[in-house]
Amino acid sequence: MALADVCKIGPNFQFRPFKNETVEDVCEQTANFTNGFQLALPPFADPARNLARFNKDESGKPIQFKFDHGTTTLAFRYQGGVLLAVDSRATGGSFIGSQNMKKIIEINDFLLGTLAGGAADCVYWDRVLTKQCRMYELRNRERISVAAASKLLANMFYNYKGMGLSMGMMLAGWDKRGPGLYYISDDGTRTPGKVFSVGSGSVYAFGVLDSGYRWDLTDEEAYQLGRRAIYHATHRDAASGGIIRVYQITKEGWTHIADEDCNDVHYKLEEAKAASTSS
Amino acid sequence: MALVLKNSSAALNQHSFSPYADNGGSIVAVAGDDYVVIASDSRLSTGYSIYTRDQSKLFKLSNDSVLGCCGCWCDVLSLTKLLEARMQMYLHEHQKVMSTPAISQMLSTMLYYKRLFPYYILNILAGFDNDGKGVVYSYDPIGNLEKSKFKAGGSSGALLQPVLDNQLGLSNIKEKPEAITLEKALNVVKDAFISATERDIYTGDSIIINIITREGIREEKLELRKD
Amino acid sequence: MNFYGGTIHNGFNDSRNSFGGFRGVDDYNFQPDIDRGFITRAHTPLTTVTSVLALSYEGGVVMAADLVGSYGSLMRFKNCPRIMRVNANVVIGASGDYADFQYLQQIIKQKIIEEECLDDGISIKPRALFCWLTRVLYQRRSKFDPLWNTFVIAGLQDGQPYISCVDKLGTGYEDKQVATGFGSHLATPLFREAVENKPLPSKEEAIAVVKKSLEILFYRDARSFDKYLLATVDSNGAVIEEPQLIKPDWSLAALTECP
Amino acid sequence: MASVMLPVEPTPGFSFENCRRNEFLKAKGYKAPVATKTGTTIVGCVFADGVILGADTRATAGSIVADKECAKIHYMAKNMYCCGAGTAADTEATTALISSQLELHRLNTGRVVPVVTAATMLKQMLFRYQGHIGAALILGGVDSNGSHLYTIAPQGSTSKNPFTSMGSGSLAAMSILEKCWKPNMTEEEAKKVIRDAIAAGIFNDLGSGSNVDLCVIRKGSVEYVKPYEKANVKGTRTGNYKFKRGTTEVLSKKVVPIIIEEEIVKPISSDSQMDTS
Amino acid sequence: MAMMDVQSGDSFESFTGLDANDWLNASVRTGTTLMAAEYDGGVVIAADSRTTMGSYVANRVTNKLYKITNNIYSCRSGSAADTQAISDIVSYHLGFHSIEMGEMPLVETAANIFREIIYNYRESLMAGIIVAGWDNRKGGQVYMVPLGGMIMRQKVAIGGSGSTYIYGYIDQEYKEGMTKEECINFCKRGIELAITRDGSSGGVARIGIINKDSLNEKMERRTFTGDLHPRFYEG
Amino acid sequence: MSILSYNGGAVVAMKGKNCVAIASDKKFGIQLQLISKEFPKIFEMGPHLYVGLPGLATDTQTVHARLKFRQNLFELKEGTRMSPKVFSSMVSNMLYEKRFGPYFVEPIVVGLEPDTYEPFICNMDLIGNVCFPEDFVVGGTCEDQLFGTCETMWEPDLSPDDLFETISQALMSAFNRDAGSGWGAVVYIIEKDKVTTRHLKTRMD
Repeated sequence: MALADVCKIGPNFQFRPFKNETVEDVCEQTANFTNGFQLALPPFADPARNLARFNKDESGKPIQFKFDHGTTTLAFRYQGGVLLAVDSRATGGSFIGSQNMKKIIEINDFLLGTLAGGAADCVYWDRVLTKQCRMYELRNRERISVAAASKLLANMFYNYKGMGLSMGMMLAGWDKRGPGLYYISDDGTRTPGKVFSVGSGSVYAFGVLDSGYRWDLTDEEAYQLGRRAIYHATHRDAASGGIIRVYQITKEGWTHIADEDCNDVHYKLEEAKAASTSS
Repeated sequence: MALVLKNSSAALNQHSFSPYADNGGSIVAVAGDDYVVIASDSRLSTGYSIYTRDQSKLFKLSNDSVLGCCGCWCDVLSLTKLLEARMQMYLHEHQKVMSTPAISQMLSTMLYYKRLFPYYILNILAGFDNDGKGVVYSYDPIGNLEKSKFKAGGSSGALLQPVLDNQLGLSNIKEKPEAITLEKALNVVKDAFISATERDIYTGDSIIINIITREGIREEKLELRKD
Repeated sequence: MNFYGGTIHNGFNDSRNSFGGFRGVDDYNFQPDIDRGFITRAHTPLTTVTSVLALSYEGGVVMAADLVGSYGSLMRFKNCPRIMRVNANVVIGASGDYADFQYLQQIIKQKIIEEECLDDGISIKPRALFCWLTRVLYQRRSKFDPLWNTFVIAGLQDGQPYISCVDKLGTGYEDKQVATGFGSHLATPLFREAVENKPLPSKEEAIAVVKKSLEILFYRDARSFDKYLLATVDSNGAVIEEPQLIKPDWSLAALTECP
Repeated sequence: MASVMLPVEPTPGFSFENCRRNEFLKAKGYKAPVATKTGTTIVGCVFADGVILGADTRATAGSIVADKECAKIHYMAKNMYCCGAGTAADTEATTALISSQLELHRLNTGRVVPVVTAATMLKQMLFRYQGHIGAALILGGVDSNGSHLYTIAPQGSTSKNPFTSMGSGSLAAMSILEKCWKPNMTEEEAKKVIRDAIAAGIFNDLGSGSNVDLCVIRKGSVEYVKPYEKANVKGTRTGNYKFKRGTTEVLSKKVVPIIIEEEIVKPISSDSQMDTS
Repeated sequence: MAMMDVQSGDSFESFTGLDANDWLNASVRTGTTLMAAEYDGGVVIAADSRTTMGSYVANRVTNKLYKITNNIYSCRSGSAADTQAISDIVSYHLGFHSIEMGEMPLVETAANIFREIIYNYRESLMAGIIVAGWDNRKGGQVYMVPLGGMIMRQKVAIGGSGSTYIYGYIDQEYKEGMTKEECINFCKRGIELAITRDGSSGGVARIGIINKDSLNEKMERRTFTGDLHPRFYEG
Repeated sequence: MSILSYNGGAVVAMKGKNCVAIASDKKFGIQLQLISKEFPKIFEMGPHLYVGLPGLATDTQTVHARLKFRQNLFELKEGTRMSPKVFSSMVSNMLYEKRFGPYFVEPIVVGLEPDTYEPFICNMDLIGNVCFPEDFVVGGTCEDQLFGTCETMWEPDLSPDDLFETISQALMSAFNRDAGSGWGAVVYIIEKDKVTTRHLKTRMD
């Protein structure tokens, strides 16, 4: 008779007093797999401010969280639908982490989101939104409206307001009411509008957009306008660059119009400029 | 007497707790059509001291997926254990080993879960995509994932990445890009590490290279400077 | 930047009184103390112990640590043993806060008792203990309530010498030698010289290196002491010897007589 | 007053004219860049016939190696040298300044300058700047009173020891010195001890690296060996990184010829040259 | 013992790179136990030999008995740089002074110069000094000049971080009119007791005896090395 | 943000066989905003002597002017051209004068020594600590990236044309990963009998 029997240690005896290796525990540490809204709460208040206090480790080495940031995005409604154009640079500090980032997220065939600000923040919540939209479709047998989708997103952001999340997103789509375009930001703001540009390069993009925008733009004019606005932003703004991606939404859903390296655009324009001055 | 009092209060004040540590290290991964190479250095350090010269930062997740992690080593240990557990659960639920793209998305979600008290880690995942081609996924600390053909990160990420861009991505070179051969990939990875070791004090000792092909994972090791 | 409030706001009491069971991950009842706008849960170590040294030799490992418990610069307790025999294959040594070490010692003892109760002939191996410790310390770190220790685990893993180290964040690594605290600066060079790029030293050689390192630490670490414990783990089992004294050499003093 | 019409020649000594502007920039939240530090292991020890100094050769800026081959053993006078750790420019400037004063002192007094004089000059200068000049020094030399080795901390305190180490690798080096140093060693023994101590710093301290430099100062002679040992060499690259000509796209190219009208080479015998080392 | 980082106020250094382990940035300090006591015929001065940077022992065989003149010595605690600089200045002054006066300086004079410097620069200097010596006017004398710049003549003075542990000892054991050997033993034991309790004091006990013989020859010194220290209760 | 990266810019110099090369980008920006694409950071100080001054733009210009002033005084007094070595110690001394209130530039001096035409390169930190390496020196916002590329691409005894390719590729690859520099590049190859200046076609984003 083993000592265990004497001590009445049954088969269900939890030998390890720590549950971290158990399934429950693993699930708990990945709770957002089951409930996407739930993030781990930090053991301190006000993470936005307090996380910045851990700027050094014990040996004095700097601890710098370099989250990927995306920058210039724009979208506008016009007679042909919605046009979206973005650059593709992600910067972590001044280091260019990527020149090939996807800043337009395809939520479903009729909804697109753009991301500016913290890349992970935008992508994650867009993913949660995708799930929500699909659920809505399944429940209601119809596509969610842009207004409703953007409201869902704004609600999620509002929940984590002030926690340090950084997002400046546009949600564009086509629903029963026609083309829809909303701007949603991390403080829970949600605004419908015609012309938006978000990110550090937006000031330059707005310059081009405002001078060239009309409701009755043709598709080609709209494409050229979006492309040119992003190009000027990439040129003047150090945090923007890479590839100019343009999408369009019509009542048939979204189409990906073009990906073009902004560098090629630059030298083509230079050539054109040179040609026009010499002639 | 006054001196003593002044000192003893200072003694109590000198310890401040930081939940993070930067334990250094660098990762490089290169993907080709039928292979992926992922390499890490083997130095684990804190401040100016070396903890150990022989700590691989590569974690074999399945027969065709290898994860490279560096940064705050306690976070690395935790995250990889959690990842392995989650993969185990997937295996039992689906009777199927997770594919690299599936792992890549799961990892992103896991990293984002800790958005408000993040892991201080750089992750690079190497494996094969759904078409059977080599692929590299890289992450920022909160799970922004990017798919690419080559990527460097860690303490000497800034030193390594432009070399890869130039040699493998042919940036600024007017040549037509050709498929990267395994030999070329290995050479560039090794040489980039040799160069980074010259200049980054947190990278060194040796490189551990995992070469993933359809046949399995082969490991190579190359000694680096020890200073 | 301080984010602790000295000895008053240190969250000391609640964590120390719950000896009954380890407060697992599910215990999220934590109420942050707000002090100057920030939490003050992470306490500061009070009575501290200094370096632990561990070195592999052919067929086993040796571990040593001195016996003083310092309170600031006061050498307050001169008999603080901090090498613990876990079983015939494992010893564990600690540097850092002595109270935290004693707390963890209780838990490990409990584990040993449970193991003995099972009586299935299986005893915990050093690597398993190491993994477990990384989890425990990481959880405490993640709750901002660290055990202010660095632990060294030494023993035989499947007959081979094994040494590993876990710090208060849960950072863990294995190596052929480990020295914590000041030892990481002063003893590591000698240890690396003894084990790097060559076969493991003999038991006598290894003990000699450890003793020399203890002597150097006694000279150069203001928190060290000349009385120490030495433990070995090899085929003879885990043995912690009686306290020994360092024999220092002060002949240098005569060479620096006049300024 | 300086003006365009009457520019003022720079006055010697430190200038503080940028301080206000820099404080303003700092207040605006911009971080100042990192000055090159020699993380450094420097050591020195006395042996039977003199003093040996040793140093590694790595200089760092943050976590980047700024210089792999820097010289940390500085010339002070013919009979003494000085190792420096800390802010690289400070050790360089401090030793150069005191070195020139020692030379003047030698010319004034007409005899070999005692090592203690140099130590006093250094400590007084460093004390005057209250630690703001980040130079930690080991001064070694031989004079009529024998061999001397001084450790000088950035705040200006000195101590005289038979062996000593400084810098971020000082603990690693000290463990070797404590283990191996003996009184009245021969030169070869002492070189080995210093070499081992520096190597311990190079391999165990990330702030120190590359090679071992040694300087042996005996009565009447000095041997400065740089490098004494190449402890670390760069690995050999396996690939070829030469680019085909024409790889880089050029927008414009301009060639300015330099016409050398006349080239006169006048040989000068080496011993008549001024010693500027 | 933790050191105040003198550089921390510096606008440039404070944002350059790593501030790694405390011993890298700590200033050199003599943690120290110091003693000086009068006996009939002179004074005995005593000190440990440990110099610390943070908790690293930068020098384990320091000589803390610093000569000012042949007959006057200072025992220093606080910042090594500050106390060395002050001692050098006092030594320099007294050199001139004795040439002007044509006789050996008085201990009291030396102590008062110390006091003046420490008082005038009390905001910027970290120095506590015991001045001890022998002169033919007042014989053996001990002056305490602690942080802040006051002065007090005492029969027996102790200073430094280790001194807290031996106040009881000196209160109990000091007796006026001890013989030289009694006084040496008294001081030696005091240092040893402090060394066993204070982490910032350690190494050997260095003792100096100043009396009328010191005027002409070197001060008599004795060093009691650590291995000869008795072991007290350890628990 | 560091003061050095406020305006952006990068300079690199390399030794070749009987020649030296120095190259820089052409950006002048204010934080993220591009102001000019034609901002010189490399200045000719003599037929065989060039100095690169990456850092805070105002200091680039001030230091250049002051160096020119001191150099002119020297050349008037001494009646001889300044050699690169002498010039670099002058720069170093000038920077160290401002030890406690430094200029935010990290100068790079390149040239050929008079008479021997030996290649000379050196760089300094902002308070004038000089290094004289055998291979290359870098400075500016993408210092890390440049270290990586130069360590990999540089090799000894490159001819002027090969050196041009190597330094150009090293510089462009580096600043393509740095948001703080770029927007054109200029490369000077200095040989005994000529100086070749080339402007490169680079990414403009």
